[in-house]
Order: sequence, then C-alpha cells, then structure tokens
Amino acid sequence: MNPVNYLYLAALLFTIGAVGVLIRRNAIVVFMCVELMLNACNLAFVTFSRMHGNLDGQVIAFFTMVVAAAEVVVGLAIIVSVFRARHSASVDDASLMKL
Amino acid sequence: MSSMAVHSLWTTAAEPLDKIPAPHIEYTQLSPVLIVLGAALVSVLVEAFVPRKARYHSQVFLSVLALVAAFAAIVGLAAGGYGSTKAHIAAMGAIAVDGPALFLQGTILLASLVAVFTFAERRLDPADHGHKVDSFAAEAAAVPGSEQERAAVKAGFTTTEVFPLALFAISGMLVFPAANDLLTLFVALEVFSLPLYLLCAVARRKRLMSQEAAVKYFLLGAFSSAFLLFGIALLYGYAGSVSYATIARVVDGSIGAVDPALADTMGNDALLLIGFAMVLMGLLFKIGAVPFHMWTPDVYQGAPTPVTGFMAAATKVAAFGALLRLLYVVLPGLTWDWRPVMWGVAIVTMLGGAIVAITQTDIKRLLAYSSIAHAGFLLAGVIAATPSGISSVLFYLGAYSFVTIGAFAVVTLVRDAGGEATHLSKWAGLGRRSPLVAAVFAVFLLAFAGIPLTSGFSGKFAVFKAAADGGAGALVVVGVISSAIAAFFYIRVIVLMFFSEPKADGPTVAVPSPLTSITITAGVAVTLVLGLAPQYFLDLATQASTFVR
Amino acid sequence: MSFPLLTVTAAVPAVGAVLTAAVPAARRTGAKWLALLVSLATLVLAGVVWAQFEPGGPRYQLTESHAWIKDFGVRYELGVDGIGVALIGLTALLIPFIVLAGWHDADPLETSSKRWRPTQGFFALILMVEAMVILSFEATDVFLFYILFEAMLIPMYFLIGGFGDRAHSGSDENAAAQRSYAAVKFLLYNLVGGLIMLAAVIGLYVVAGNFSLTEIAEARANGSLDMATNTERLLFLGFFFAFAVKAPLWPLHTWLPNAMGESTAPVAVLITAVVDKVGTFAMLRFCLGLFPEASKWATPAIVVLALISIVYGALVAVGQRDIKRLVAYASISHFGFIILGIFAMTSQGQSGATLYMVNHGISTAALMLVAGFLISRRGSRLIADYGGVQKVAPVLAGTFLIGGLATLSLPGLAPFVSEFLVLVGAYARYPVAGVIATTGIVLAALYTLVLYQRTMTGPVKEEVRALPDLRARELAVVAPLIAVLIFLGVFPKPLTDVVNPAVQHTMSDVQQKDPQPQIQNVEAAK
Amino acid sequence: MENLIALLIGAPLLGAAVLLLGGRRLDKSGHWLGTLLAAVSFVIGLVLFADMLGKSADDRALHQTLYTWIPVEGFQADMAFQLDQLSMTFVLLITGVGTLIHVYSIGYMEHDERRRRFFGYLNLFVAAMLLLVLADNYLLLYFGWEGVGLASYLLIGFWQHKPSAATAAKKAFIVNRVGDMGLSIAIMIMFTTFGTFTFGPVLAATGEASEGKLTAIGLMLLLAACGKSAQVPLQSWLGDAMEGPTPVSALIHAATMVTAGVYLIVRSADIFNAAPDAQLVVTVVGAVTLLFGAIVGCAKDDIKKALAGSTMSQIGYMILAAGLGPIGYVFAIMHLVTHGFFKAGLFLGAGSVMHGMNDEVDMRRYGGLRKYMPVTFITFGLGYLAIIGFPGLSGFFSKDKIIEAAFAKGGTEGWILGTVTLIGAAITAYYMTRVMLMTFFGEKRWQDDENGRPPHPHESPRSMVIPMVLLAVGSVAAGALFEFSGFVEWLEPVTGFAHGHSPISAAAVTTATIAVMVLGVGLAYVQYGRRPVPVVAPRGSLLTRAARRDLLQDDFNHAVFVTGGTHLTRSLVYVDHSLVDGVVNGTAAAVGGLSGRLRKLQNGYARTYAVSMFGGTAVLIAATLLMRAV
Repeated sequence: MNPVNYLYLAALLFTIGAVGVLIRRNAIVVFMCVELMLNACNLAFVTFSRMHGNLDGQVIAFFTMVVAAAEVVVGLAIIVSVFRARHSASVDDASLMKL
Repeated sequence: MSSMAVHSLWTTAAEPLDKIPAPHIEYTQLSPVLIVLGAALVSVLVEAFVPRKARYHSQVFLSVLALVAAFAAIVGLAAGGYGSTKAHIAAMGAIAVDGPALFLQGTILLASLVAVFTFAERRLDPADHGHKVDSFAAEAAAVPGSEQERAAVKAGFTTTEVFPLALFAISGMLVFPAANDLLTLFVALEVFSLPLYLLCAVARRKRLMSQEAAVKYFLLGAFSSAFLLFGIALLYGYAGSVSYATIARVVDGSIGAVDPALADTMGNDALLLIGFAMVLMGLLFKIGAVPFHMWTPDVYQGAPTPVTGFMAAATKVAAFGALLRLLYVVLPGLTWDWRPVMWGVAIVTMLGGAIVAITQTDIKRLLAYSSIAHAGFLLAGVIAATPSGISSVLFYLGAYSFVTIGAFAVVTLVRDAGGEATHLSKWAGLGRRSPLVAAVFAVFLLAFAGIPLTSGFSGKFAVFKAAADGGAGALVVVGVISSAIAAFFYIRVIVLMFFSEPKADGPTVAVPSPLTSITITAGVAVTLVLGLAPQYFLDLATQASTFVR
Repeated sequence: MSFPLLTVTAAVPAVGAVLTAAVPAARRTGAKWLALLVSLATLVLAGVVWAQFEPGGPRYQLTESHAWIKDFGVRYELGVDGIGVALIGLTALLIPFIVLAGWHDADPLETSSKRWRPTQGFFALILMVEAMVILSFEATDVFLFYILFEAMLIPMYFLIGGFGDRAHSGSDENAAAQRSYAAVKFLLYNLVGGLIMLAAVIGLYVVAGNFSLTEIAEARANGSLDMATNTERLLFLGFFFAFAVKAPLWPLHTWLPNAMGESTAPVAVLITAVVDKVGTFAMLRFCLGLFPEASKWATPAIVVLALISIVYGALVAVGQRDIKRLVAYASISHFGFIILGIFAMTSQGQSGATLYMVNHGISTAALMLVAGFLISRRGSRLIADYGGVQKVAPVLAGTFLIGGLATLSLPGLAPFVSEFLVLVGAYARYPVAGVIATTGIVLAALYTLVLYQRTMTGPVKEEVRALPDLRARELAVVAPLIAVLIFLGVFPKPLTDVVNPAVQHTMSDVQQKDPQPQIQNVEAAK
Repeated sequence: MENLIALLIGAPLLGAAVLLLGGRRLDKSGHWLGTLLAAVSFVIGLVLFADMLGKSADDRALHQTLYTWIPVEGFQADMAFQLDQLSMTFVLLITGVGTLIHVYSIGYMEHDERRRRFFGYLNLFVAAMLLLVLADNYLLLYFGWEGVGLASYLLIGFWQHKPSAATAAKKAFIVNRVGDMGLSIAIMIMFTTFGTFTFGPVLAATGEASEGKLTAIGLMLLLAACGKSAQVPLQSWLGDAMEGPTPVSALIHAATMVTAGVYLIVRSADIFNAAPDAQLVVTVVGAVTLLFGAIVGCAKDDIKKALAGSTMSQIGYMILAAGLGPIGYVFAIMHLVTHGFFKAGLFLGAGSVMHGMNDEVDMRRYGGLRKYMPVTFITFGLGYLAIIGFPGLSGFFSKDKIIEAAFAKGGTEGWILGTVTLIGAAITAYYMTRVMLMTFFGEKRWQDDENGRPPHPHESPRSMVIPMVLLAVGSVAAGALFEFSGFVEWLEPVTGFAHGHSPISAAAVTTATIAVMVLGVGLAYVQYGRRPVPVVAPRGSLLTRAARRDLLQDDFNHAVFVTGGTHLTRSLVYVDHSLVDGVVNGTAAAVGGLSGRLRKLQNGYARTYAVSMFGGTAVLIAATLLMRAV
C-alpha cells in the first residue's frame, strides 16, 4: 500500500486537531486537540522516515513524545490551577484581559 | 528498496554496542549553554534540599554566577575567533557556533542577567508579616484568596522556583538561535517556552490575570509549536533530513535527495513551501508578528512585570536569531519565494502594532503593542537579505532588549495599593512627583520612538538603511509612517507624566534596591551610548554577521 | 589640528545647560545667573567666530572633521559659511535677552512639590536648545544636521508644554490642556516632517554613500555622482517637507500659532526667532546645495506657496484677537518672504532672505518680548483687554511701537533692508510674484497699527490704569535689541559683507545667474 | 561745501534723538532745543543757497556720498545726497516754514505736558522731509518718504487718548502705504530696467527704455504721489488728519509733506516726458482732485477740514501742472512754494482762532472775530487774498501761470484742463470767502464748550503771532518775487522749461481768472455775508450733503475695503481653523478611529486568537504557493 496515504491521514488528523482547538471551549479538550496535532506530526515523521528509508523521522517521533509529555505536565498544571481558581475549565471564561 | 534499507538498519543495530561511534561533542564551544543548563539543574537541587530561608540568596547567587560565567565563556569563544574564522558546526551538526550565534547568545545572557535582577527585587512591596516579598506568588499552587494562600504568606513562602525556571528558559533561548537542525530548533523552542508558560502564572498580585495569561500563552504556544512541528515534518519529507545544511543543498538543487515516489505524488515543491510556511509561522508567533501577535498584549499584561520584561527582550532576540538562521542558511535558495510574503507580514506588523497601540490605556499593553511594531521594524531589516541586514538586526536587537527591560523595570516601580499602577491615568503628573523616574522613563519612550541620540534611532536607522540598500524602499516609507503614528502614543505618555497635574490618589514611586537600580541604569546607559557612539557595537554586529553553513 | 572653535561654541551652552540643571532647588537665582553668564560667554564665542571668519576666504571655514559612525557613512563635520556665521550670531545674540526676559517666567508656584525644579529646567532647556541650534548651523554633515534637527524638538517640546504662559483665559486645567495640545501639535508636526526627511536621508545615503555636504556637492559637480531626475526630486521633496514644516510654510503652519500662543513670550521668541530659522537655513544650504535641479523644478510651486503664506498669514493676523497669535501669523507672513527670497534664485533675493532671517529674529524678539512684558502685567493675551496703555506706560508703548514698525519693515529699521531686497530679487525673476508680495507691506501696516491702536491708544481702560512702566531689567532687554535694529537698518554692511560671498556660492550651486537689466550701459550714461 | 548737506539733516535728527530719548529732564528746555536745531538747519540751508547762487547755472548741483547703504551683488544703494536747485527750493521751504512753525508751536502747545515729545516728532519730520528731498536715489527717497509718513502718523495721533485721533493716524499711514507700494514697485521696475535707481543714471537713460516700462514706472510713481499728496483716489486720509494739532496741519498737511508727491513727479520729469500716457493720467488725477477738494471745501463747517479740502484742491493744481510736462513743472513748484506760505499762514490763523475759542473748530460757532483778534484777522486775510489769487499777491501769479499752461497744453484736453482750472479758481474763491465770512464777520454765534466755559476770544501770544506775520508777508510777496527774480531760469536746469503756446492770450486768461474769482467771492458774499449763518447746519442740497461726507468717497472705502476686508479676514481665520487645521486633525481622528475598531478584535478569547493564527497560516501558505505559481 502506498505510504503516501499515511501522509493524507496525518494531514487529516492535524486538521481535525486544529479545528478542534478552534471550536472547543473546554481547556482540557483544546489541549487534547493540540496533542492530536502533535501525534499527526509523529505519523507524518514516521511515514516520511519510511519513504526516505532513514531513521531520523522515527527518532524525531520519540523526541516529540517526550516534548508532548513535558507539555502535558506544564499544561495540566496551569489548567488545573486555573480550574481551581475559577471552578471552570472553559477557555472563554478566561477573558479578563481584552482590548 | 527502502524496506531493505530499513531491515539492514535493524541488523546493524544488532551488532555489539561498542561498535557505535561515540558522538563527538565540543564541550568548550558549547560551554555557555552547558553552564546555564547545569546551573539550572543545580538550582533545582537547591530548591529540593536547601532550607527555605537560604534559598532566595543561594538561588540569586547561583543564577547570577551562572549567567556571568556563561557570558565570560561567550567572550572567550568570541576572542578565540569562533565568531569569525573558526566558526563551525558543533555537536554532530546540531548546533552552530558562529558570529550571529555568539552575538545573540551574549545579548540574551546580558538581558537575562539584568532581568534576573528584577526577578530578585524584594523592596518594592512593603514587607508582609515581616517577610520581604518579591513580585511572585507566595505559593503558586494555592488557590488565589484561599486559606492556604494566606497561610503561605504568613509563613513567608516565596516562589524561588522562578530562578531555575528562568535558567532553563535561558538555556533554551541560548540554543534556539544556534540550532542547526530543525529538531534541535523544536526542542530548544519547547525548552524555553514551557518554563515561560509557568513563569507567567506565578504573579503575586492579580493572580487570576496572571493565570489567565499563562493559559492563553500555553494553549496558543502549543498550538503554534504544533504547526512548527508539522512544518518540520514536511520539510523532512521534502529533503529527507532535518539538518539545515542538507535541506539548503536540496533546495538549491545541488543534491536531489527527493524520493521519486514523493516527487510525483507531492508535486514539485509543495512540501517545501508549505513546510516552510508552517515553520515560519511558528517563529513569527514567538516574534509576535501580526497576525500571530494576539497573545502578546494579554500575556504581557498578565504576566509578572519582571517576567514580561524578560520575555519581551530575550524571547525576541532568540526568535529573531532562529528566523535569521532559517532564512539565510536554510532557504537562501528560496529568497524570491519568502521575500514577498515577509514584506506583507512586515507591513501589517508595523502598521498594526502602531495603530492599535494608540488607543491603549494600560502601560503594559501599550508596551506590548510597541514591541509588535518594533518586531515589524526588525522584519524590515531581515527582509533586506544582505549582510548589512543581518548586522543591523543584531544591533537593533541588542539596543531594543535593554530599552525594553529598562522600561518594564520602571513600570515595576510605580505602585499603589493594588500593586503596580499600570493604568495610564494613574501616571498623570508623575513628572511632578518624581522627576527622575519620569525622566528615565521618558528616555526609554523616546528611544522606543526612535528620537535621535537614543539607541532606538541608531537601530531604526540601521535597519531602514539596510532595507533601503536591499531594495525595500517602500518598506522604509511604511516604517517611517508607522513610526510617525507610534510617536503619537509615546508622546501621549510623556504628556501625561509631565504636563498634566498629579492626581490626589496617584501612585507612589517605590524606592528600589540596587538590583532594579542597576537594571534601569544599565538600560539608560546602553540607550544613550548606543545613541551617541554606536560605532563600536555596529562593528561588533558587522563582524558577527556571517552565518556558518 | 587647530583649536575646535565651532565645537566649543556649541559645547559651552550644552555644558552650561547641564550645570544649570544640576543647581539645587533652593538656589534658583543662582541658576538664572549661571544661565545668563553662559549665554553671554556663548555670545563672546560667536563674536570670535565672526572675527575669525574671512568673507573672502574658502566657502566653509573653521572646519572640523572627525570619524563618527563609519557604518552610516557619518562624520562629525563642522564648518561655517557666511550664512551660518550670521545665524550663529543671531542665536547667540538673542539667547541672553531671552534668558533675561524669562527671568521670572519659571519661578515655581507654591503648590508644586519640593523636588520639582522648574526654574533650573527652564533655563537648562533654553541653553540646550541654543547649543543644538548653533551646532545645526555649523554641521556640514547631513546626518549630523538631521540628528540635531530632530533632537532639538525635545527640549523645545518641554519648554512649550512645561512652561506655559501664566496669562491665560479660563481655568488652569483648561490652560494646561491647551498647552499640552500645543506642545503635542508642535512635536508631531515637526516629528512627521523629520521622519519623512529621515526616509529622504536614508535615500540620500543609498544614492550617495556618504553624508558629507562638501563631498556630495563635489561629486555632483564633477559628475561622478548623478541622480536620476525622479530620485533627486523625491529626495528634495523629503527634505523640503521637513524644512517647510519647521519654517513654517502654508499650509503646514498651523502649529506655530498654538505653540507661540500657549508658551511664554521668551519661548515664543525662541521658537520663531531661533529654531524656525533652522528650517529656512536648511532650505538654503541643503535643498539648494544638494538638489539644485530639483530645486529649480520645484521653484514655481514653492513660490506660489510662499506668496500664499505672505498674504494669507497677514490677513489672518489682522483677524486675531490674541496678541501672541497675531505675532505668530505675522511671522508666518514673514517666513513667506524669506522662502520667496530663497527660491527667487537671485543674489538680491537670497542675500535678502538671509538678512531677513537675522532681522526678523531681532524684530520679532523686540515686539514679542515687549508684548510679553505687557501680558505679564495685565494677565491677559486678549487685545480687547487693553487700551490706552501708552498713557500709563509710555516707554513700554514706545518700544512696542518701534517693534511694530520694525515688523512692518519701516525704512531705517533693519527689516526694511531685507524685505526690499527680497522683493527686488523676487521681482527680477518673477515680476508678478514681486508685485503680489508687495501687497504684504500694506497688510503688515494694517495688522501692526491695528494692534497698536487697540492696545496702546484711546481712553485708558480701568484694568490697565495701574500698569507699571518698563522696569530696568525689561529695558535692558529691549533697548539693545532696538539699537541693533536701527544700526542694521542704516548700516547693514557688516552683515552683507559676510553674507554675500556665501550667497554667491549658493547661486553657483544652483547654476543660476542674476537676470541682467535690459539697459546695460546705464553707468556710461551717468 | 557739500559736507554741509549731511549737517542739514543731522541737526534736526539730533534734535529728535535727544528730545525723544532725553526723558523728563528736558521737559523745561526741550522746545527751545528743537526750535534752535530747526533754525540751525535753516541757516545752513541759507549758507548753501548763497553758495549756490554764486555758481553758474549748470554746476550748481552738489553731491555728497556718505557710505554704501545696501551693498549686495548687483544692487548698490548709497547713503548719498544731491542738492540741486529743486532740492534747494524745498530745503528752504521746509526749514524756513518749519522753523516758523516750531516757534508757533512753543506757544500753541504750552499747556500740553507732552510738548517735549511733540517737538521731537517735529524735528524728526523735518529731518525725514529733508532726507526725502536731498536723496540722490529713489531708495533713499523712499526712506525719507516713509520717514515723513511715520512723523505724520505720530503727529496726527499725537493726542492718542482721542480714539478719533488714533484712528485718523492709522488711516493716514495705511493709505500712504498703498502709495508706498507704488513707489517700491516703481523702484523694482527701474532696477530691472536700468540696473540702478540713482536719479542721475536712471533719468539719463530714459531715452533707451521702452515707453511701456516708463509708463509703468510713471503710473507707479503717480500712485505714490497720490498717497502722499492726498490725490484722488487716495485722498481720504487728509481730512481726518486734521485731528492732529494745528501746527502739524500747517507744516505737514499743508506746506510740506503733502507736496512731496509733486516733488516726486517733477524730480522724475524725464520719465514722464517720455511717457505721455502717464502724463495724461497725472493731469486727469490733478484735475479731478482740484475739483473734488474744492467742492468738499465748500461744504465743511470744520474750519480745518475746509482748509484741508482747499489743500487737496491746490495740490491738484500742482499735480495737474506737473502733468503738463516742461511747460508746467516750474509753475507747479512755484505754486507749491507760494501755497506753502499762504496755506501755512491760513492754518496758523485757524489755530490761533481755535486757541482763542476753546479749540472750537465749527465755523458756525464763530463769527465777528475780527474785532477780538485783529492780527490773526489781518494775516489770515492776506493769506485768503493770496489763495483766491487776488491780483498782486503770491497766489495770483502762481495759479495764473498754471491756468495758462493748462490751456497751453493744446487741443481739446488743453481746453478741458483750462476750463477745469478756471472753475476751480472760482470755487476756491467761493469757499475761502465762506470761511472768511463765517469766521471773522457776521454776528457772534459762540457756544460754551462741553464743560460750560464761555469762549473769551483774545489775540494769541507773541510766539504764535510772529510766525503768522512772517508767513503773511511771504504769502503777499513770494509770488511777485518769483515772477520777477527769474524763478523759471533758476529751476530750468533741473526741470527743463518750455514756453507753452496757449490758444488764448495770457491777458485773456488773467482777466478770466480775475473774473471767476470775483464771481466766486460774490456768490459767497450773497450766501454768507448778506444773511445770517445758522448755527446748526441746514440739511442742504444733495450735493452739499454728499460733499460733507467727502462726496461719499469715504463711505465707499469703508463699504468696500473696511467691511469687505473684515469679512475676508474673519472667513480666513475660520478657514485656517477648520479647514487647514481640520484636515490634519481629521487624519489623526481617522487613525484613532481605525485603532479603536481594530482594538475590538482583541476580545480576550483564546479561540479567537487561535483563529487569527490559523487564518494567518493559511494565508501564509497560500501566498507562498502563489509566489511560486506566478
């Protein structure tokens, strides 16, 4: 099967993630969408790695997972602290600062 | 064939480990980064094991020491000729050690040093329950206004974690402009972004806004880095490698590494162009260029002011360094594709920043928009695509970062009951109350406005000159117009400070400790020196303006 | 390396400014005296410059040149020609009187806090302006000039906005608002002009590669540097716009009445008599010197604008209710004459214009300062609030009248010489323009005498009955100025001797010859 | 000898400086100093005159160059003087009459606490007037020209506390400025035509210049003359100028300054000779003015204003004569001098009357004064006889000559001009008789002044009487003197002279003159001598009412220039504020509005920001691909 299809899938996932970020309110969900985008990137990396026949892409994928994990840690920390302060995880509630 | 290749890789991996050649790392040339990174780790240990009372001092001492040492290392390397003759790519092609890298790292370190001083300032707020307090929350984890927080304040807790966080961020920033492959670029980006997200969240006053700023910054930052990453993936797909050198060679066609299968499915350069655009977006986000700027005002306003100053200065320097390297090293072959795009971005950034700033009422937001406008000016220099363009941008970054930190440091001084009085109306008649502070701030504003005899003018002239030389005369005109618009709101603040009567309930100006004083003095000194006799630093920037390939 | 006379001449007031600013709050009077002494020292130095300058000698004399910002092709290059010498002389001459006239204008009010030191600031700023103006007259490097041209806005801005005229109608807040409006208007107008000039300056660098006036002029002369026609025109416009704002030329003039109206009389004099001269000076030296072709191309349009300024300024002046705004519009009319003289491109016109800069400086100073004394007595700027002053304060009225007569350029007073030269010069090249400009002398008589009649003559108003006559200090300000006016009116030779050679250089810059009279052998007929 | 010329001007100038700067300590002695210096100047004049008579007719002109006034490339204006017969005549008139009037003023201004300044101004005037007539180039003449303008401004407005006086002074100066405009334009044309504006070269070179240029110069000079000499259409200021103290009216607005226009035209004789069109205009202006002034003079009840009208009319004669060319120049000057005597005398007489009548100026409130102030009556009477051209008195000779010359102009215009001059002579006789009768004859019509003091007419002090007597002598003798002492030959070298050939014989003209004179006198006697003069002026005919208002010419000026000008300036002020300034403020406001609108995008919602980023990226990608596509 043509590996290119995996690229299309990756692009699709990425777009889904991006749109999710744009339309979902709950900070956690938004964050999960970002993770989805990162994983779409991983898929693309692995596919390209397969096509080019070198390992860089796969290695990068591992790096990406680590970074994603770190983001989760930091992100959740912030989101949870906000949630505790406001008893709401809606990104739209966090709009004290505007204009 | 590819499947075979992969299989062979597996088999080679089955060989005894000692066959794998150890990577060759030039530790001396990476020393600046390593020092800061090491210091960061140590200061984590300090957080873990040093008793609370001693933490503050040990952390400050450690950070300052690390930064000074790192800067010394930079100077040593530069003196050793790594900036010019011996410039080369270290760490198996991951990190470039060359003029721009060293210059920018030096700038970042100096900026961070003075920024750390403002972090450590503990005299602005009156002592709370007999404990000196700085700009950071007693216990960031505690819910604002909760019993827990009150207890923490009573106990005199302070968030000394900001120092290790800052150090991590700095180390990431040091790598960012030096990164010589896209993976390192991405990792460095995350390494300095994540700590910044946290730093934004730990303000002492107005904690809700602080946390909100953190959330916005985090979500949008993650969003943008996802784009960056996907862009990297596409570029990798195009060139089969993430190393700048290789990509550059593929782009200018000296080697055609493109998998034929890709070539015909993806069509000629779509991968390259889309990938480039997405990477660019990631960098423009950090720079705060329109339309990727919208996080800037909110974050700048919400974050603790010292952090804001640190971000505004150091992040910009690092991001522009990375952008320059990307455009000049990776994609010189693509100049005719990216220039028009960047033209557009530069124009909307200059005008957008200047115009929206006019109607701002909060000093920190005002400075945020001004930083956006300045990003536009810098982009004009970047677009020049000439050595003088590089050097002018380097010079501008150096000049600008000190003005910014100085300005935000002054903002920390003007306080009322609710902490910093950042609403412009509160600044009325400041010139009557404390002429000195007002005068200093006026100097910074004039520098922002690019009035002659300040560093702002030298920098602006340098980039505009480069742009005009590079055939971007129209950009210069737009730049001139937008600086005319920008002048208006800088002047407005000066009018407010000097020509309007002080309000009865106006803010007081806190008398800072030597730390902040040093920061501000340094800012003023650099502003005036670069304004009156910039030649030496221009030479420096010029020498440092050649990228290693 | 000879003695850097020019640098010192500019440095003395600069250093003086710093010292004055440093005087402790309590020592207010000391600061005043210090400022006065410094300005007098500068006057002496200017005299030395005048003495050192040889009219017959090379174009730029007492030159200095040091490397400054290599990357920008900028050098610290100084040198004076006759025009520069004359204007340096004017500046150095006026500042002591401005200081003396503003002796009490910046005394702090009881309300202001202890750390606020307006007096020191006031005089320091004045000296700083003097330093920058003098240096800008000396600069032969375009970039250096530009820097000063822009930088001098800042001290001026604080002088206008920070030390307004205490004689104002309406509430203090209202006055403060109007004052800062005037200051901001002044700054923004000039800043915009300056920024547009900045674009042109950068363009000049791209074209020429350096900023040295002499080098560029040479390169243009020997053809090693030839600008495309359009490039030259664009650059010219960039420069001219900035100077036209500063000068000010219609329709870019509206900042001047606000600025002069809201600021104290000495500052108003500083604006119109000293700082604005930089604009006209720069037209003569930079616009004509760097872009001769473009100058010739733009001349017709500029002449028209100048004529509009002359007539329009005078007419609007007639309609003013505020003494200082009236003087401001009169100045706009006079700047029209200066610009007309410059762009008439005749020896008489340009010599006249240069003399005009000097004479207008002195005459406006005389008129405005006396007006200031009057206003500070009565506490109002409205013409309608006065009447019959000459009955109670004859000396004040007399000096005011002489200032006014100078403004309407009566023969025997300095301005007549320059105005007539400008008219003749303009007529020789553009007869119609000459005739239209001549109507200006009638209008000048109109606004001056109407002002005098309404304020000084007629029955004595109750409010002015108690006005004291000029005090010794004030007389010391006015008398010398009037003496100079009369002297230069009947014996302008010292000035013309210095100016003529420089004007000849400018004429050769723009490759212009004076139009010759139709009948050549008149002398033979004699 | 020529070095004395500077002293001629220097003496009164010194006086002016000392008196004006001297301060109060000179209040006691000031007037004596001023008078003395004027006299000194007169004596120097006499010395120079004697010296001049000693020389042959052709090299009588003296030159003195002090220094170069305005040295600019191609433009040389010298501070240099030229004293020839023409200037000499004026010097004597100015210093002579001037000195007398200084003396007169000592008494007249006795009770004025600002007398010192008055004398300072008088000296200033004398100096400026001398500069005017002694200058050897037009620019220096312009200097003096405006100098006398200033002096007249200061003296008309001497009683500044009177709004009317201040207004009159301002009006005089501004109207004169209009004339001065002409003079400066004339100088510009000369400069571009001849490359110089010194009398000698310019007048010598007129032959080579095109007639068009010369006509232009001539008309511009005429404009100047109209301003200074109160000729139509710039005459309106002279009547108001009577607000000034009477000695001023006598010296400046009768004897000397107002005749400067005549001097200018005669001085520029060569230019006008070569520009007949200009000459024609000059004669027309002169003719119109002489009728205009005369008519106005008939209607005024204010004695000084009546005399002012007369002055206008008499100068009209001179201008007309000057316009006739070589056949008229000499007589213009001759009439100028004689007029200087009798008109000054008349004004001083009027002043003396007012002095006795609590400064009452309305002739309807005089009457029967001849018994109370005999000397004034006699001197005034002699002046009166002189002006109406009573045979044998000065006015007779000079005016008669002008009328002859007018006819001698030849052709229809000769007839027209001649007739006009004759009518003028008749009207002159009429209004002067009217003045005479209303003032000195008839019954008393005295009124108490505003603070109820009844007038007690008395003869004026000696300081005032003596000048009146001397001037009376002059007005009697001057004409005959000139007639028989060869004034014509004296002036001829300067002005040139040609005998006109009048279509009718001189005798006929003379008889006609005398006839119309008698006619005018008779008419006046019938109207004012036979029946009593009403104290309140009757409404009078339309013409009378118009004449009282200066034939509505002033109203015209007011309607057109004053009202129109006010509206113009008001609207310009508005334009300046709302249009010129408005554009700038509008731009600023627009940018501000845009800013406010863009600001709304920053709505605080992270998702919105993400959208803008997403869209931005899309645009970025699209643009990049597009760039490659094109």
